[in-house]
Amino acid sequence: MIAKIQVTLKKGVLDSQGKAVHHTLTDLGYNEVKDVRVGKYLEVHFKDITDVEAEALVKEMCEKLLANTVIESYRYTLASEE
Amino acid sequence: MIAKIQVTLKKGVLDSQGKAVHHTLTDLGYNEVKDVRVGKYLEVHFKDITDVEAEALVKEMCEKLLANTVIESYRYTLASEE
Amino acid sequence: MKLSPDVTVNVQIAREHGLTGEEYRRILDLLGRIPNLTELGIFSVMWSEHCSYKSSRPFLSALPTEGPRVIQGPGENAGVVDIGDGLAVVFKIESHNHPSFVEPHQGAATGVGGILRDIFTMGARPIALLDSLRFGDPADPRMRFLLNGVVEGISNYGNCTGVPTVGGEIYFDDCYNGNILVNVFCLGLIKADKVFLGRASGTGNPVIYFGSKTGRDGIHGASLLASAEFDESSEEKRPTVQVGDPFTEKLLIEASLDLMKHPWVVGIQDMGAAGLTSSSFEMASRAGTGIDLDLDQVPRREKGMTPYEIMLSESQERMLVVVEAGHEEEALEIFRKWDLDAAVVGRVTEQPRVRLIEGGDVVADLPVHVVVEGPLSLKRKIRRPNYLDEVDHLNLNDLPEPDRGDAALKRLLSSLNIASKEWVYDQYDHMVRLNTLVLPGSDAAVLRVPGTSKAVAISVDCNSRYCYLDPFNGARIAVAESSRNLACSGAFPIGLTNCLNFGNPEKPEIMWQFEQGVQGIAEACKFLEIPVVSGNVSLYNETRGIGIFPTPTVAVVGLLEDSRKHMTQWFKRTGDFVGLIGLTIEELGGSEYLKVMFEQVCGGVPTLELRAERQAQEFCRELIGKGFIASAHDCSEGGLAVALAECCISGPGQPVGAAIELESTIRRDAFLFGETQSRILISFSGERREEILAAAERSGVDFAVIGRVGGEDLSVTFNGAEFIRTRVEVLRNFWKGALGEYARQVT
Amino acid sequence: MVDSIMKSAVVVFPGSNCDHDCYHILKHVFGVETEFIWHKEERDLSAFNFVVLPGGFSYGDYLRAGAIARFSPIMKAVTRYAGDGGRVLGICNGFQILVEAGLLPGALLHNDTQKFICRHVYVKVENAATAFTRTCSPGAVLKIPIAHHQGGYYADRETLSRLEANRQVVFTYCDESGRGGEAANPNGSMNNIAGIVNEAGNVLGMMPHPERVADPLWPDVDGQRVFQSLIESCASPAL
Ligand SMILES: Nc1ncnc2c1ncn2[C@@H]1O[C@H](COP(=O)(O)OP(=O)(O)O)[C@@H](O)[C@H]1O
Ligand SMILES: [Mg+2]
Repeated sequence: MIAKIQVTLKKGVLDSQGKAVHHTLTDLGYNEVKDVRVGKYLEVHFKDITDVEAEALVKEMCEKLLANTVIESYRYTLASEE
Repeated sequence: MIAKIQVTLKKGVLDSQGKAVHHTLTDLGYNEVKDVRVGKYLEVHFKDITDVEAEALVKEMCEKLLANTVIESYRYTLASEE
Repeated sequence: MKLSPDVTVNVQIAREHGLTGEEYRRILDLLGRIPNLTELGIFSVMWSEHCSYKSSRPFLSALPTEGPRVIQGPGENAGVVDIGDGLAVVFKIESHNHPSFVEPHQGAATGVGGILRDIFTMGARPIALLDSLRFGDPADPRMRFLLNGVVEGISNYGNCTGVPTVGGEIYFDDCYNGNILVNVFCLGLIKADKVFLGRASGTGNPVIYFGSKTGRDGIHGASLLASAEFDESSEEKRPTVQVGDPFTEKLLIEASLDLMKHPWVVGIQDMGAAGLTSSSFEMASRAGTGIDLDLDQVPRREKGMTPYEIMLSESQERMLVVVEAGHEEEALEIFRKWDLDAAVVGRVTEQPRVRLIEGGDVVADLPVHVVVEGPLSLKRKIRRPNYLDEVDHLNLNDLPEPDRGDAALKRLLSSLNIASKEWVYDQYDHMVRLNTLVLPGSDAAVLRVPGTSKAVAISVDCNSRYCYLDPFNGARIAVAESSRNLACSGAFPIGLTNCLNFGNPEKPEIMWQFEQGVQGIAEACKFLEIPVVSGNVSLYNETRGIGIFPTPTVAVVGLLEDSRKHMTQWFKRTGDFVGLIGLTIEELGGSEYLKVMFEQVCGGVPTLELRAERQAQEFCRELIGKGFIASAHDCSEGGLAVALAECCISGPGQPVGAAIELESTIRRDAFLFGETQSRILISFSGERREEILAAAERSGVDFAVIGRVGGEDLSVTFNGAEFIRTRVEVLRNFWKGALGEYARQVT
Repeated sequence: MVDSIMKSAVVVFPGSNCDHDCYHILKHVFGVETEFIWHKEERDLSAFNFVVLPGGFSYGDYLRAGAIARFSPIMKAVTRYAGDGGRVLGICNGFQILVEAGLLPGALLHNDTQKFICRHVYVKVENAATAFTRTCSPGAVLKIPIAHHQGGYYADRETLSRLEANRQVVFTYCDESGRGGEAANPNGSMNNIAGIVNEAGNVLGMMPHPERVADPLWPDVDGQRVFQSLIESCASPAL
């Protein structure tokens, strides 16, 4: 089982990295770009556990450690190991 | 149109951040965790362009700037703006 | 309730903004009408404790603020002190306590950003940062998280802006469990005749905004009011923490310093707490003018921001500058060079009012003096707290006197309050800009003054346990210790800045502590002739009725005329003699020894006699100036034994031992672990011995030669009996790794 | 000191913060005529004897250290200059920019400690026959500070063996007595690599900061070796 977790800054929180990357893309001529957001991507691989267990664990781990919930929000999907 | 891009370290490149997070999770008692990988998650929002255009652009931007292909690989999905 | 200017303001809304009923009535009186919501928001921030100093101001007048070198005392963004050669130093310390508790990384980072802006706003190039940190019970896992986050935040922001973090202090005590302290000091260098002030002078001059765009960061009143509105759109709850962007700050520093090379810059001001509100009102107030602000021109990050939100936003990395009319384009050109957002957002007006204009309509119109000088100083009640009667005695006879001191010494060296802070300062770039002559790890940081033969020394200090037991004497000790740390580096003090961290000022006991603390700083500063040139007050450091120990942190800045004559604390050569300046008194009150070995916080605070203090410092400086000595280290937490150990183990090379022989009639643990003030350990070669003894005789200080440097052990015999003998390698291991090991543990 | 015709350029990116330090050492310690070049300038660098990319946090190290700076207009000129054989010294962030720009092989990963590290370390001169080390004795141990968050050198196995075969590894982390290995590796760099040179030998990247130990005001001046070598090899290119 793998949890694929996306951690992003909450709306309204200054995303200075996103701003810098957007700026650079524009300088490189990508004028089609409207906005860029930069966050974290985590893969947590589990030893054999059920979906239900994984679900609960991932949530807890995100709240506790993986995301800084004061300024970040997280989303995740569960998938079975390729 | 949004491109959701995941940039991760290639296999074989030491993911010290993932290792550290794994270590911490184990210390916190999450013994079910087998491995952790940490990468980047980017959202690039486009002004109105087609899927095909977006596809080409995103690939180019990843190769050029968003990923360092010496050490990183990238994956992306395209979605329409919510 | 809707968050828009057409809400009719009433006393209830005023209360929700933190204003009292009486203050609201005063606003109505002074204004002669009901303010609209935007105006109320402006009052709420400008009349807050943070901006108006309404509780503390009456007491602060006790501080001596003048001296022959003082160019600018309290009242501007930072103090300015002349150091000769046409140069001056600009410095200040500021707190970011509460935000750091909520989000340690960003809280501490934005604290660094704020203090940097206070310095370069005056036209100075920031050249040094120091951080004074307080955390709660180390056993609480959240403290480890906070420690890591705060240090990372400072590291990230300071390093990225290219300003070295050259020193600081860290203490742990349960009293900070609910309120950690993050105080950051910054010092900048400036031409003495090129000090810029935050003045909006010259009717018709343009007011230019530059830096980051304005977002909805940290709008406190709004978050109070807004919950109803935001909830119904079921949007993510907007965080009120501000997020810093050190990269933009770096550009801001360079752009501001570029800008201020031009003669057409009239006045400049950073947007600190209360952002655009405080900067515009303060600039107008200092110049006796007014400002028309066109809110449509303000660069924004988010759509649909109201005037209220624009004025109260605490987005970081923003500045306001007034230039002479006709030079707008030149100014904007500089900001373009540095890729900063910038716009002409207003004009200086003759009428002393700030008027906000949106879509051509005036949406707020307030007389400057009503907003800035309106808040009445509060006459807070004062009462001596009862706890003092419980904690003030300590009977040494109740404490068993140990036969040997090795165990206590090891425990003290690995106490987080005494252990090496290397884990922290290794994360700070403390060398960038090539000025740091004495890196972190000695009593004071020493920085050369580029282009001259001078150096400045800086130390930040406060033992809040002393201040809890006796705020007056605790504060005196803070000043004395900080200044003593400078003396040990060879510098003489030229100015002080303070950050007064206290509990809830509405409690008379807290205000008593506050008054005593300020008086203590005042007395020591007067005696040691150190002017107070800037400072910051942080009140309400209290959670669920439990306040922190009074923590009046002081940072003293010193000068060395000859930068080559700087001194460090560690022993240099085998065979050198070890000498002790200052008398030791039989006392253990408030000591780290008492806390670590007996879990007690009580007793009278260590003796500080200011005359002896001054003598000890002058003597130490004299010896350094003459090149007589090889090291100087003051005795602070852990007393003489810890100071000796630090002399052996804190140097950059291999540790070196020492053999010490003491004779005294007082208890050996009090002699070795007591924290009597005004003591300095020095080392010197045999050739200098007679000269030093003669000099001591002449100056009337207490001085004794107590041992020699050398060997692999630190050994101390007391009245002929061995009290301590441990390999310095072992001592070093206890001392060096403790903090890092603590910080790296997970639970 | 050198004769006054020696000229060097220090490139300033937004966020560079060791630019003044490099300038100070070159100009005031070595007497090299030194000029800051703003990154937006697209100018010809051929008049300079060498070019320095200084340390700092160009573009805040956002995305990856050096990733954005390498697109600065000046980097076209730097690439051309290096291609024509001009000597380029990249220190810390400068090294990161050089690898991102592909002027040096490999990449720099986050320190394995996950922390920024600022402290004195020792490096061993693995190749004393380069333009940047020719005044060092082979195997010399230099005391030079590091100050970075992203300094773990990485290259795939093939690149690594090519680097070693061509003697492109110039500095490795070691202890005071010159021993390498885990214990002396501050950041997880492969094979303790602290600095490398390109195949042609005219572009050097190193994580340690030689400019921080080059002013005689301080007791440590090992960093002078790097600048001295560079200056001498520009004055008389043949070894
Ligand atoms: N938070 C910190 N940041 C940077 N340096 C620190 C910090 N805490 C302590 N240090 C440094 O560690 C050394 C020892 O600090 P400390 O024990 O507080 O000294 P002292 O007792 O002489 O005031 C000093 O050089 C100090 O600057
Ligand atoms: Mg001290």
